[in-house]
Amino acid sequence: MVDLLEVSGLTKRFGGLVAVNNVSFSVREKEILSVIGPNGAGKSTLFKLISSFLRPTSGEVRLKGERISNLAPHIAARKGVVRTFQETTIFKNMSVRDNVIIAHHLRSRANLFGFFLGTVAAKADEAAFGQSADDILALLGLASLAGETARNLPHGHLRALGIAIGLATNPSILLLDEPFAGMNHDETMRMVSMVRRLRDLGLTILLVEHDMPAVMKISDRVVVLNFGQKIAEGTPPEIQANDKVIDAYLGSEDEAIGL
Amino acid sequence: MTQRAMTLSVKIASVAVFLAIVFIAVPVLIAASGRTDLYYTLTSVALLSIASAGVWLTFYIGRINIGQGAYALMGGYVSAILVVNHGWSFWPTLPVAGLFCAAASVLIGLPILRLRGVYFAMVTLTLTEVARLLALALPITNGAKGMVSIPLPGALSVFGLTIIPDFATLRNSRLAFYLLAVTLMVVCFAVMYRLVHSRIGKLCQSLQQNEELASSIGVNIAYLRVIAYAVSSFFGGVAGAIFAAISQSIYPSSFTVTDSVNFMLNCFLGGLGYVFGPMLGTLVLYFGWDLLFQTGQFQLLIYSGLMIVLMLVLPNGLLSLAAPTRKN
Amino acid sequence: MNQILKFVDVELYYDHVYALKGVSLEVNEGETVALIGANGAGKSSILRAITGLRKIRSGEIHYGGKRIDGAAPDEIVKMGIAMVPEGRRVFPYMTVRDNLLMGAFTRTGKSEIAASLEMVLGRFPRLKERYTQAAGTMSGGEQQMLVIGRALMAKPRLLLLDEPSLGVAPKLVQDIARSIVAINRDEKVSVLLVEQNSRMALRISQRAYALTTGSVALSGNSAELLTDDRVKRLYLGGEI
Amino acid sequence: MEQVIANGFYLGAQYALIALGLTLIFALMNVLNFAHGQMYVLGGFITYTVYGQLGLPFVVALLASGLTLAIIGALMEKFLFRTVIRRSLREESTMLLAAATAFFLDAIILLLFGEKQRGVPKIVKGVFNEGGIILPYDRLVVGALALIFIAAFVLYMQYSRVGRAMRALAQDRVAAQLMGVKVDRYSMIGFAMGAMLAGIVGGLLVTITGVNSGIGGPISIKAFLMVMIGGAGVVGGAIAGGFILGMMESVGLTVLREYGDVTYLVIFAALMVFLSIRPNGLMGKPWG
Amino acid sequence: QNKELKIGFVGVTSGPAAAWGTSNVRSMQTRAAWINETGGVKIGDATYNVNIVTFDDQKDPKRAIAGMEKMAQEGIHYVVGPNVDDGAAAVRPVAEANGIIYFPYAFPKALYQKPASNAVLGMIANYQSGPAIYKYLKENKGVKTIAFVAANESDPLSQRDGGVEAAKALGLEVVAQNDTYQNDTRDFTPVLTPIVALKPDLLVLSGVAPANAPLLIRAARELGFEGLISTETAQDAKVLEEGAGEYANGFISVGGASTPEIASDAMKEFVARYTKMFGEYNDESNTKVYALEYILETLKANPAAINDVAEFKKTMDTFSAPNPYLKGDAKLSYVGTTSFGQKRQLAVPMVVNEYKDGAFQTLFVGTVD
Ligand SMILES: Nc1ncnc2c1ncn2[C@@H]1O[C@H](COP(=O)(O)OP(=O)(O)OP(=O)(O)O)[C@@H](O)[C@H]1O
Ligand SMILES: Nc1ncnc2c1ncn2[C@@H]1O[C@H](COP(=O)(O)OP(=O)(O)OP(=O)(O)O)[C@@H](O)[C@H]1O
Ligand SMILES: CC(C)C[C@H](N)C(=O)O
Ligand SMILES: [Mg+2]
Ligand SMILES: [Mg+2]
Repeated sequence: MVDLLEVSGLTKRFGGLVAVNNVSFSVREKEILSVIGPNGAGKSTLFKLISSFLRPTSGEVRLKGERISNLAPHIAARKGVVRTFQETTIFKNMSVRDNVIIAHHLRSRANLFGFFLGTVAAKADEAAFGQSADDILALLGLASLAGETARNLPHGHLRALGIAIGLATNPSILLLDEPFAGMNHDETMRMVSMVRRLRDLGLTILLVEHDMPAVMKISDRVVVLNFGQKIAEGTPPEIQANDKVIDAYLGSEDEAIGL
Repeated sequence: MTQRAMTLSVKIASVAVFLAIVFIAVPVLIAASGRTDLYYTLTSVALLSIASAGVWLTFYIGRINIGQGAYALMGGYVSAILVVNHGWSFWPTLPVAGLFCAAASVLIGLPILRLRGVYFAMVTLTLTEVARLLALALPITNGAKGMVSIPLPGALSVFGLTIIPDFATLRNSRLAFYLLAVTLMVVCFAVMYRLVHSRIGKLCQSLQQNEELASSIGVNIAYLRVIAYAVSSFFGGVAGAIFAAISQSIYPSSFTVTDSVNFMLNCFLGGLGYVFGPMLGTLVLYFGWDLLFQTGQFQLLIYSGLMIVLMLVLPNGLLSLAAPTRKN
Repeated sequence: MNQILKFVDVELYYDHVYALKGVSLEVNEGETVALIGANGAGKSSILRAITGLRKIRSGEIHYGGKRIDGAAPDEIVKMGIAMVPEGRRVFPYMTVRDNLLMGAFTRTGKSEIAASLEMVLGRFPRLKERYTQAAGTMSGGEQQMLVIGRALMAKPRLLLLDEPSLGVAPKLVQDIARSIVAINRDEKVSVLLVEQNSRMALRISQRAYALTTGSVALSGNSAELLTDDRVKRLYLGGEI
Repeated sequence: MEQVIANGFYLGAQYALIALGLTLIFALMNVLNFAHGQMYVLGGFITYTVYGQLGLPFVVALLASGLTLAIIGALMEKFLFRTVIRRSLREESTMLLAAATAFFLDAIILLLFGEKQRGVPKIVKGVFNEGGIILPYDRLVVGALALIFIAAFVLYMQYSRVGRAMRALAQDRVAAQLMGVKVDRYSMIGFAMGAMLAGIVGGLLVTITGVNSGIGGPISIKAFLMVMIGGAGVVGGAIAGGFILGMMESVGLTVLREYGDVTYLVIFAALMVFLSIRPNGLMGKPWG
Repeated sequence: QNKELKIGFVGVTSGPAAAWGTSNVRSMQTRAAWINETGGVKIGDATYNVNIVTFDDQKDPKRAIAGMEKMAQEGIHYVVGPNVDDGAAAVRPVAEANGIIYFPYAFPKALYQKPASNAVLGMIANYQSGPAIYKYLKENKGVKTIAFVAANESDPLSQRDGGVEAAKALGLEVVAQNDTYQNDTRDFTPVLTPIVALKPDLLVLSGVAPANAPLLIRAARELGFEGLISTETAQDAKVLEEGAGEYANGFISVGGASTPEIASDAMKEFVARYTKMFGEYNDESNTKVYALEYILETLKANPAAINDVAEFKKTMDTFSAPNPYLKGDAKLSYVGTTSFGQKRQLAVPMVVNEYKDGAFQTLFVGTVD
């Protein structure tokens, strides 16, 4: 397997706070890699650095050997690195379907002027995106909600829509920030198999999640952050047995409360 | 399919009716009633609605623009300076004024379009004032004394064929200005309509609703913002240039903060959700003031009172009456 | 046992779409009741209906024997119902202290409020450490503790919790779950808990309702539901 | 130079007080109150009438200004802004309402009080003149009063129950509602307080700068500037913005006079550059 | 039954400059009501009641054009206003195309010089009164140094430039000429601090709005300024009294008619009627009583002009009538030859006033040609 994404010595400071501290790891092609850690450990910040939403204080990110830190977010997206947001982030006043259609932007062959004039290419784009959007919505079980205004969705479906938007950009690596938050077990498991299917289709996936059963089930490897630093890296069983991780993050099992 | 064909034919019919009204019915009615003063009022409405359309476009990308007066002023000066100091014919100065404003707006927009909400609103408000102060201070604008006695637009001919006659020789230059203004208005709103109903419109909406997400799906938000702003300023510049030609003069105070605010209000009144909102808004606000002129000292009271009532009844703009939108 | 909360045939609409359709349920005094169900089933809508954030279209909501549907949110808070909303919603630019004091907004009596403050800080020592920090700068887990503490400051008889484990690290989820148990036990507060983490919810509650698309599909004793096949399949998952 | 600093400081105190009410209303309702200046003018005219015309004590006049405006503010919130906010799709729509209200107040003020500039007898006579600083006593008094009002307001917002509720309301309406805050009532109180501040500062300043029916609009715009410099919706920002603008004017007018009449051009341009660099003002929150 | 004679007004009666247009409108309305009450005005064979048609242009040149169009539509040929430079310039095409003579209260020479021909300056321009005032002060009060301050707007800045030129021509030393203020300024101390430090003999408030004048005076005096203060436009005594109190004593400005030394009985009655009608007199109207009087008197002199401004223009060159507002045998006539090369100005007496304890006193009366 090849390393698709390489994070080396990545550090981000906010004033006095070091949110991400000298973190290095790499992601292989067609891998599902989870990043876990306590609240405030720097996971989302790490994602923002990788997707160029933030500029690192030091260190860098490489995609297939090419440096992609310090770019504008839309350029990173163009290169195939796309993130979903931890906060439910959608285009509130558009329909669910329009949300997904617009997210096909990167795939369009016509340019702005072409859109304006309504050229053949633009019309073809239009038709293709509509089709693809319907497919994606069906895949994520949102098809019945296609016409609903996005702001009215309940929490769980918002998360799914966020993923649909990410998918529509046709990324080579998708960064999912807490995609299962607010989903019940059944839904989580459906999403898990969906994400796996995406991986099988050739997508590489980076995941931040607090839902441990899901993480352990889905991940090829896990990276653990604490106070901005990487404290462990390994396969799910290795992580589950790691004392440092249990201490900082997982906690020991407590039957009384079902955890 | 038949449904679609139906709405299409309805659309074509309403466009035809609209064109017939502005190009035929209005002049005929004015001639019949002898109300020639209405020409100027309607010309103003047309021009101000072009400038307001620009403001509307910036609303469409999620920016409250109270700086359109600056570009109208700039456009007016560019045209006036070219005509008076450089002997240009008026016609080429029209696009040049628009382009000049668009170019200027790119330079100004790059830094300030990063601002949002009220901050952007305030910076553009300041911009209007900066434009006025610059017009007072720069030598090329003739400062406080303004530029007066600007000649009327001359003839425009292409390949020896006179398309537009010399305005100075016309018996009714009001009609000529009216036709010029409404023609430009029609073009401007056609462009707007097309913009909004193409994918660009959706992209603009995506900016309005969530810039971060837009950039995460690969939209070059900075570029799109600047483009929209440039188009907006182009409209402002063109409107300003024609006003300079009509009044044959331009002063630093020809377009002020009040105008910028009015452009914005026109958009609100018509409805931010409708392409033709600014046109209707301008008509009502500008024409309304004129219509109330008989009420003398109570003019402002009645005018503002009506505005408040309109707002209470139709908070989403006049057009929400015809095309209601759902609010959850 | 005394019913503290009772829903009779409640219907709730957003525009023309129903979110709740003939929901009936009850919470007894001193009980912890869990509400589980898929996304969009209407769990949050139930809580919104109780607090008066959304008006119901038909049916009745009784609290302590009184009908409360139609009352304004502030009146309902005064009656002793406190809610921890979905997505935390701390007052981000206010200190931890001011956030907590806001929780006691409807109460009078300086010394009683001070006593509640002591109680909350005792229960969540982390909040004491962060006493003067702006709430918005705290970590997600800390914020979750803060909003629970804030709700307790109202000295409620009924506490509504909407997905308190959302986005919280496992270890903290445990802390929070233990706190809920302790609050229910020590402060004699009845709890209505909405949770996606059904296993946890069923463990710490006495009874539970499972919702599907706006109506109650299953209800009963939590311990029994934990072993119910349908529940296992839908909400707990067989293997991990 | 001492004189310049003293001028700037006095001006700043007065500006800060003007900006406070505006920022309060903005924070609570997300309404950019275009009518703020008109409220200020109305306050000025009430003090003019009560103190200047009827000859009642200045304090009474000031109270009357504050009270009347508080009532007007409350009514405006209840009957105008509340309805529009509730019914409109985009919250910016209130800008049109605010502007219409501004015109309406302008019209009423013009009809009631006429077109002339008005002034009242000085509240204190004499001029302080020492150490290179010249400051009329009435300015000292007004400046001090402004500082007192600012401090009182800040303390009230920070430590009182009502103040806390209003801050909560500004940060999260729904959460505030869940705390038992009557959002409608507190919005009304907040709006009334913002209007009252405008009325009080109008009454205060009429003793020094007089008042006329036309200055409402310009005052609003100036207040917007201060609020933006400091950061919208933040009390500290309004105060900082007021003092900064006051100082910039005072220093600029002295330092830049050699370069011709460019002071305000420079001030405005500097503002634009500043905001481009700090998109949320000095201490503002994103989005305002 | 009397016929109706409509006379127009297009100017500013709301907003920050409301006082300018309001003093115009009210003086016209007062006079019209007076005429109508006493049987109307006889022009040629017909007797007319005067009807004043007003349009508030909100100080916006674009609206001013609309106003002028309205006047044309109403068949009006004589319009008073606009009040500011840009508006006066903007309405010119409409006025000329529709045969309207208008009487701006704005000073740009281009409005009154050929080829322009339909504008008649309604008052004394600053470039006419300024030199006279400076000369008087130089000779009588020993003024040697002079400082200017103006609002950052077209009208005041133009007036300042004119003033500076005039002062230099008189050999005065101009010590400050670049100081400007935003028109929304409420506290002038910062503006005046550097100027007062220069200790000029005379401080000129160029084109100052009546609302700002007392504030400027007060700030200057409180900063310890001891020289003279003057302006070239009309002011209101009450406003000065309320805003600056005794600080305003000695302030020099330009009036037109009502100072006790020169006012005729007719002027006194005018003031009384104005006060009765509107509650309070505005001294700015002293310069503004004339426009309507001129229009009516000229029409009387040549009734053919009632619908034909060419006739009006012809009459202007030779027109002369008694000035009812001044004691003695002052005349109404058209002047402006020196300034504009044609008679496009009302011969309003140039009354230079000095404010003293709540009223104006005449310093000297000059004329313009
Ligand atoms: N823009 C910012 N300015 C200042 N501090 C920040 C900023 N963004 C994040 N932080 C801080 O950096 C730290 C890491 O935050 P981050 O959002 O990456 O945590 P996380 O691991 O995603 O936590 P969670 O699981 O709760 O989402 C936190 O302490 C946070 O407060
Ligand atoms: N503001 C709204 N406008 C329109 N429909 C809404 C609104 N809020 C919720 N709904 C709809 O009501 C239904 C119930 O929503 P609710 O938020 O109660 O679900 P939930 O059970 O809490 O889901 P989740 O677990 O995802 O939070 C959903 O179908 C949702 O689409
Ligand atoms: C020239 C001006 C300052 C006079 C002013 N426009 C007026 O109407 O009084
Ligand atoms: Mg995170
Ligand atoms: Mg929910």
